[in-house]
Amino acid sequence: MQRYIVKRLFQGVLLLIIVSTVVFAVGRLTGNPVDLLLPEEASEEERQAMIETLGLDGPVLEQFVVFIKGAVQGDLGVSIRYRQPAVDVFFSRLPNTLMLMPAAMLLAILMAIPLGILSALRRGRLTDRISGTIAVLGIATPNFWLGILLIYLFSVQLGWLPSSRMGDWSHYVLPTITLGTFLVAGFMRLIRSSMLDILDSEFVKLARIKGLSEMKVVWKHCLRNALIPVLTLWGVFMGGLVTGTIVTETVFAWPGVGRLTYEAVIFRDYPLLQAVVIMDAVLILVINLVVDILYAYVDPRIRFT
Amino acid sequence: MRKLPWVSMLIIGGMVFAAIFAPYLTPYSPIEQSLPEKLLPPFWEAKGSTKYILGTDIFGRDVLTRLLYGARISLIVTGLSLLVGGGVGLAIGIASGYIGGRLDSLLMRLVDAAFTFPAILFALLLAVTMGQGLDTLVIAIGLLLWAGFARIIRGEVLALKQRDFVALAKVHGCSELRIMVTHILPNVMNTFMVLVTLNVGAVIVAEASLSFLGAGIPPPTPSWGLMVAEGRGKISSAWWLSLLPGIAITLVVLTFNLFGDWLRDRLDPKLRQL
Amino acid sequence: MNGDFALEVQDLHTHFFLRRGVVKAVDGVSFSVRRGEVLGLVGESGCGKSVTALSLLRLLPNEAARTVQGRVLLDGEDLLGKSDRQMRQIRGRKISMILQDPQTSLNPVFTIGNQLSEVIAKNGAGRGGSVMQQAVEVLRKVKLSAPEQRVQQYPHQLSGGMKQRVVGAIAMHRGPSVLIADEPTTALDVTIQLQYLNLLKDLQENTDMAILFITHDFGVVARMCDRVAVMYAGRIVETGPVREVFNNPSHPYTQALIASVPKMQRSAARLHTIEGQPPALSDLPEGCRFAARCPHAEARCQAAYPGAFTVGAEHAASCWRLEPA
Amino acid sequence: MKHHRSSIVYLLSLLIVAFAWTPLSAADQKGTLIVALESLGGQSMDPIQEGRPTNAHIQAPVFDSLLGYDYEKGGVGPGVAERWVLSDDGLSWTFHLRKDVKWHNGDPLTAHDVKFSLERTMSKDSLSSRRAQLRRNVVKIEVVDDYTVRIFTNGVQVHFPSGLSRSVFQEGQLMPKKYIEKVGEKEFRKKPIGSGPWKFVRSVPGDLIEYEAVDYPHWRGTPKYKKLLILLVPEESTRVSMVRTGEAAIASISPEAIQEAKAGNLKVMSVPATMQAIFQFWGLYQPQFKDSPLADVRVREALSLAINRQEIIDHVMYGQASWPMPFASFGYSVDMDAERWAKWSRHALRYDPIRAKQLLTEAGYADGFELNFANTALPGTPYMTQIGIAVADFWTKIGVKVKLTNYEWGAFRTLNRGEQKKLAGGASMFRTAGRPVAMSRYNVAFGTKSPHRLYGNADICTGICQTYKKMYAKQVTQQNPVKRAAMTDAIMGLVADSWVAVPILEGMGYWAINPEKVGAFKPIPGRHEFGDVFERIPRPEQKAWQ
Repeated sequence: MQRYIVKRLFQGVLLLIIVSTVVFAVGRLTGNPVDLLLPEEASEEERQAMIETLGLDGPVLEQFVVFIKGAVQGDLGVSIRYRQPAVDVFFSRLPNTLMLMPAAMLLAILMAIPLGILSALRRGRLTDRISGTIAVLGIATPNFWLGILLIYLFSVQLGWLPSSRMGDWSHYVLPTITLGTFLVAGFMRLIRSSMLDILDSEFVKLARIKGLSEMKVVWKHCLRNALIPVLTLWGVFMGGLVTGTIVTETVFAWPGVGRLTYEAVIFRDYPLLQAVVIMDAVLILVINLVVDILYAYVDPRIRFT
Repeated sequence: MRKLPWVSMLIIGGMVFAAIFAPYLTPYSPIEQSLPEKLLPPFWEAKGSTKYILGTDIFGRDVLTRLLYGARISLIVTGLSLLVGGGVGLAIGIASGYIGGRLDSLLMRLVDAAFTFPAILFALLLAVTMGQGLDTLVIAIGLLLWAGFARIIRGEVLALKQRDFVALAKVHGCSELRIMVTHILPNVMNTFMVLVTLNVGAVIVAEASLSFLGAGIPPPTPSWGLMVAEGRGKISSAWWLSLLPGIAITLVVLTFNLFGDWLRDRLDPKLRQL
Repeated sequence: MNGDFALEVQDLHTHFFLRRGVVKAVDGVSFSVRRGEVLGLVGESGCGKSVTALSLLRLLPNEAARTVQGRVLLDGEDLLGKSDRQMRQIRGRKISMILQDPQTSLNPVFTIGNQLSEVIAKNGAGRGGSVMQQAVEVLRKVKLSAPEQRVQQYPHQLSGGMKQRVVGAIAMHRGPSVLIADEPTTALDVTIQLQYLNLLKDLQENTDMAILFITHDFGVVARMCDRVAVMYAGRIVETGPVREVFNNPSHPYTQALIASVPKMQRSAARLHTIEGQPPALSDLPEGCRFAARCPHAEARCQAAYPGAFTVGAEHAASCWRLEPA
Repeated sequence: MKHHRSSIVYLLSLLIVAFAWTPLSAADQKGTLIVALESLGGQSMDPIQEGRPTNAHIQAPVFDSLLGYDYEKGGVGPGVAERWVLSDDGLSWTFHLRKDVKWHNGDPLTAHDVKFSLERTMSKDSLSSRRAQLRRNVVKIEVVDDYTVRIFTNGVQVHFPSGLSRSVFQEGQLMPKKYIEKVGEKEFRKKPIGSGPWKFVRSVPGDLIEYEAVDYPHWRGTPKYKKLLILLVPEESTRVSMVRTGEAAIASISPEAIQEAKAGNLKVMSVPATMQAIFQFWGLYQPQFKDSPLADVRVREALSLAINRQEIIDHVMYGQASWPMPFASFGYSVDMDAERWAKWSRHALRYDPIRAKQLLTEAGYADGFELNFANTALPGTPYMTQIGIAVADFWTKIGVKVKLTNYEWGAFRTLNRGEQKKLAGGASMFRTAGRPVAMSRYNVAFGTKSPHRLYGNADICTGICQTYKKMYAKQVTQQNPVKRAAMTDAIMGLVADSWVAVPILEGMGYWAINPEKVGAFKPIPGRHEFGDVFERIPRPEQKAWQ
């Protein structure tokens, strides 16, 4: 297990190097943050002056060396737009996203597990069809569209919930639904289909032959196995979740990392972009590592090989 | 097995029909403006007329016409990006799975990296770097897809590799490339097709999301995602602008998913966990 | 009725109702097993053996499968009339089963001990030390090496043979009247097969547990069983004491099956194979179901299904050729 | 960890300040004014760290500027300096300061602060957008007395002062010398103080900035609200929703959202003449375009005549835009004959497709030609894309085969660097911001070393390029206002007749306002941003909307 974690960590570092090199390269292909910091009337002279002030005047390779040197020491540069250390900017926004993501995940898990199990148990019946339709609808509805519709319906028309920004619990409702919907749908389908496989499996038969109660068969013998594919595909869901936060945070003016990511791209804030991508990658790696450990806990076949 | 998904096939057929014959189905151009006739509601609303059945947009263009042509754009974008992303994924999956060894571990690390890196960010970066356009969009969405394809195809190939016919082909002295192309490829095509149909929805949503973030198909080309994005600020004054294309997206994605489910059950039931 | 029968199955019909038609997997099966007796149920794969077994336990795989007719008397009580709750009380305690594939019949995510403890707990805890100690005892009984470690282990850490012993232990722990063993050795190595069969025999000794032993292998039948029932296309075609049936197979299908068993003594001899395919269970012929493959088929074979004709003590077969003149 | 500790210290000190310091008399200041904006820029409160117009939103409440606004007409007016005078030799400007201005910590604002501020703006660390220009133009800054500053310029700089008003640029923002020297740059950035009518309270990156009104009469106007909250809400539909639900009182919007806002019973305010949308032709002086259709001035004029500007104003801009003046000029522009140009543009910029076709035929392009058109929208005016689409459509209607490419602004800006390869020989959308002095904007477009250099570059400069160069050099050093105006008019005529940079319409800044949350107020003409307006906004009970 320890060797496994060390191996994963090593792979993670490798991934980080790949990711940061790619970001560094792609970010610099065209577009210059200076152009976006200056008004359109600015002359070439002003432009040069600002390039020097921001330290963007050296050759790209030199900048890369500077970047890597800093990165190793945990310094990812100063955000061009915010004039603050990029890592600080990232961490000032991170808690806000970390409030939203688990809420969405919790919603997804709380809804997906019972629904997925129910529809697998009631395969082909009305319950199954209704929850299946909801699931596909959840996947099919673009979440920015859903967000806009929710705001219009629940804030503007009904006035029940605030339309945006952070605040008390009521501010969490709409963004959580918007962000969580596709997860609910994805999880649910996954749990349903793996439940179907498991319900047909020999060990469930044996559990029934033992004379165990249906509750015990479903919640003990099936659920844990049904969660395995969810964990396997966790990486894919994480990607979707990050995408989801970019869109959701934009729609709901949520001051989180997703919105920050979008800004960093649009404003070519290289240091911030690098920081955000690298920190995002670290975050995803850490979460994936936790999931892997969880996975090993759930599935002993992984743990002991 | 399950009966044919008639409703899905009908809707998909209708979409393809609309995409191909859009110019014959409507007297209007999707791009040409008629500013004085802007923002007319659909015909059943008080101020609507049957001239523009689903109303007009902010430039006075017929919404129905743009929806029809939008189907064309959606299909082109979807088709091309699945071809590019799926194709690359297929090639990498086969090479990685069949050749194995170092190449396999290298390619699979790349796949891991792709999953670590939020693909939409890449797409955004690309759109911002290369400028908006069909080519950018196709590459961006392709980047979003390949890793998933590669991983699943690879798994499939690993299983195929053990099968007798591959050994037989080797005995007959087929080259590795030939085995990959003539023996492995046809055998993963079912899986590939299922993956393609299951991803159509994801691609359409991705296109729409990128358009929403201002990195999709550039205006004035009608794309459903762009139409939603353009109309999103007008829900209470002109609901038809964003609601109709939104419904179109949802409907088509729903349909493709149902069709994909059916196809998967037909061709490759073991993919059920996708 | 003979009170000695642990299990009596009468005219059992289990059908699958599918879109393309009704598949009559079990179509009028009757047999009985005495206490302490081993009945072999033999037939080609797909003839309905496993469905029969699952019908007895009321664990048919999905909703399309239904037992539509018949009686299953376990110690004289009809299982088909029981509620789901009552069935749960009966399963494991009075009737139990060993599944075919040891690789998949244990839950991969729980330890052996954990899975054993479920049946131990059902038996009422508090007898003879802690649950885990009991589990170790149980494993020792099935002659599993190092049982103390095994209880801590997960299924994937055990070999197929060990797993099947665990499954056997689970199935038999509560001392059921009837144990169904559905091809328990098919998935095992040849060397281990024999050990396992001997183990089953040993465990049965001194108990009056009846075993319904399902297999496609006449060789195993000869070793294990007291009586045998031969099944073909959803029906029993011949029943009788093992020796009787072996020496005097009366149904052409039985004859063909026995002929196809390789015999050590005659290793050089050509093995017989049965030409053709069994009929589709969704489209069964009016008459004898073996007629199409039968070397002795006559006109009446096509016309009507033969009744069971007695050919010896407790030995009967369904073939028109046996009709008393 | 360090981060945490410092924020705890910060919170504690905020608490202490809140308890220890109770306002003396602020009876007429209550409530919170909440404004939702699409961008807070870098959200830095240090004037030298912000080079974009967002400073006029978020820094303006806290900081005064050396020169201010003409609140009625727009353009430059008195600020902290009440009067400013050009010396007879034309080489220095003298600024006379108000004596009643004080910093938020109670110190008086003096000429030393002005000198300090300008030098800080010119310093190496400054990101101010015209830092380089200021360094080049300023020779010396002299404190004459506590309330008088003299600035010596490099040559005659007749438009020098306008750059020190937020109506043009932000270089005139005044910062507290003593305070910064005492607490240091870092602390100043965390807890900035200024001399404006609002005191800085806190800034949550990516979310909001909070201000508190000063409790004494302020020369710019004493705030009617106790607090000011500027929220960042990037998504426009969400901003409108917030104003409708009352979560915000005011939100910046684009013309597209006007209908939506009106549907929600909101007031829509249009700030006149904040920008001019234009199209311009790039690099036509380059030899390879000698025979291009666009090289023919008739073709360029035809393209202007093909555009129905009124239709774009009515339908793309929902009537909330006006007929343009000539290139880069506005009704409030100085040094020109506004009346004459208003008349000129009515006629010259008319919609006349017949004449357009005729001109094309004369030039030999009756069947049209291919035209590359780069469409883009500059920050703050997203509706430019739609104007561009409408323009392209009008061109298509007279037979021009328009190849429209849309560029995100950041991508577009790289196109006009270097050889301008992707733009040269084609047209693009652009804009000029609403500024009272047109000539500096002319030089951005036509100067040979300028970013756009539409007439020619340092190497190739013949014909109109040479003419322009000479005329411009004379205009900027002319001290006599009457002569200067005549020269300006001549340059404007030259540019107008060349049809290389052509106005489409005069745009406005748009705001959705919830009339139940704020009372009636007036914006500053030409300035979209509200940083100098917040203190003038009454509460709803003070002055109701009709």
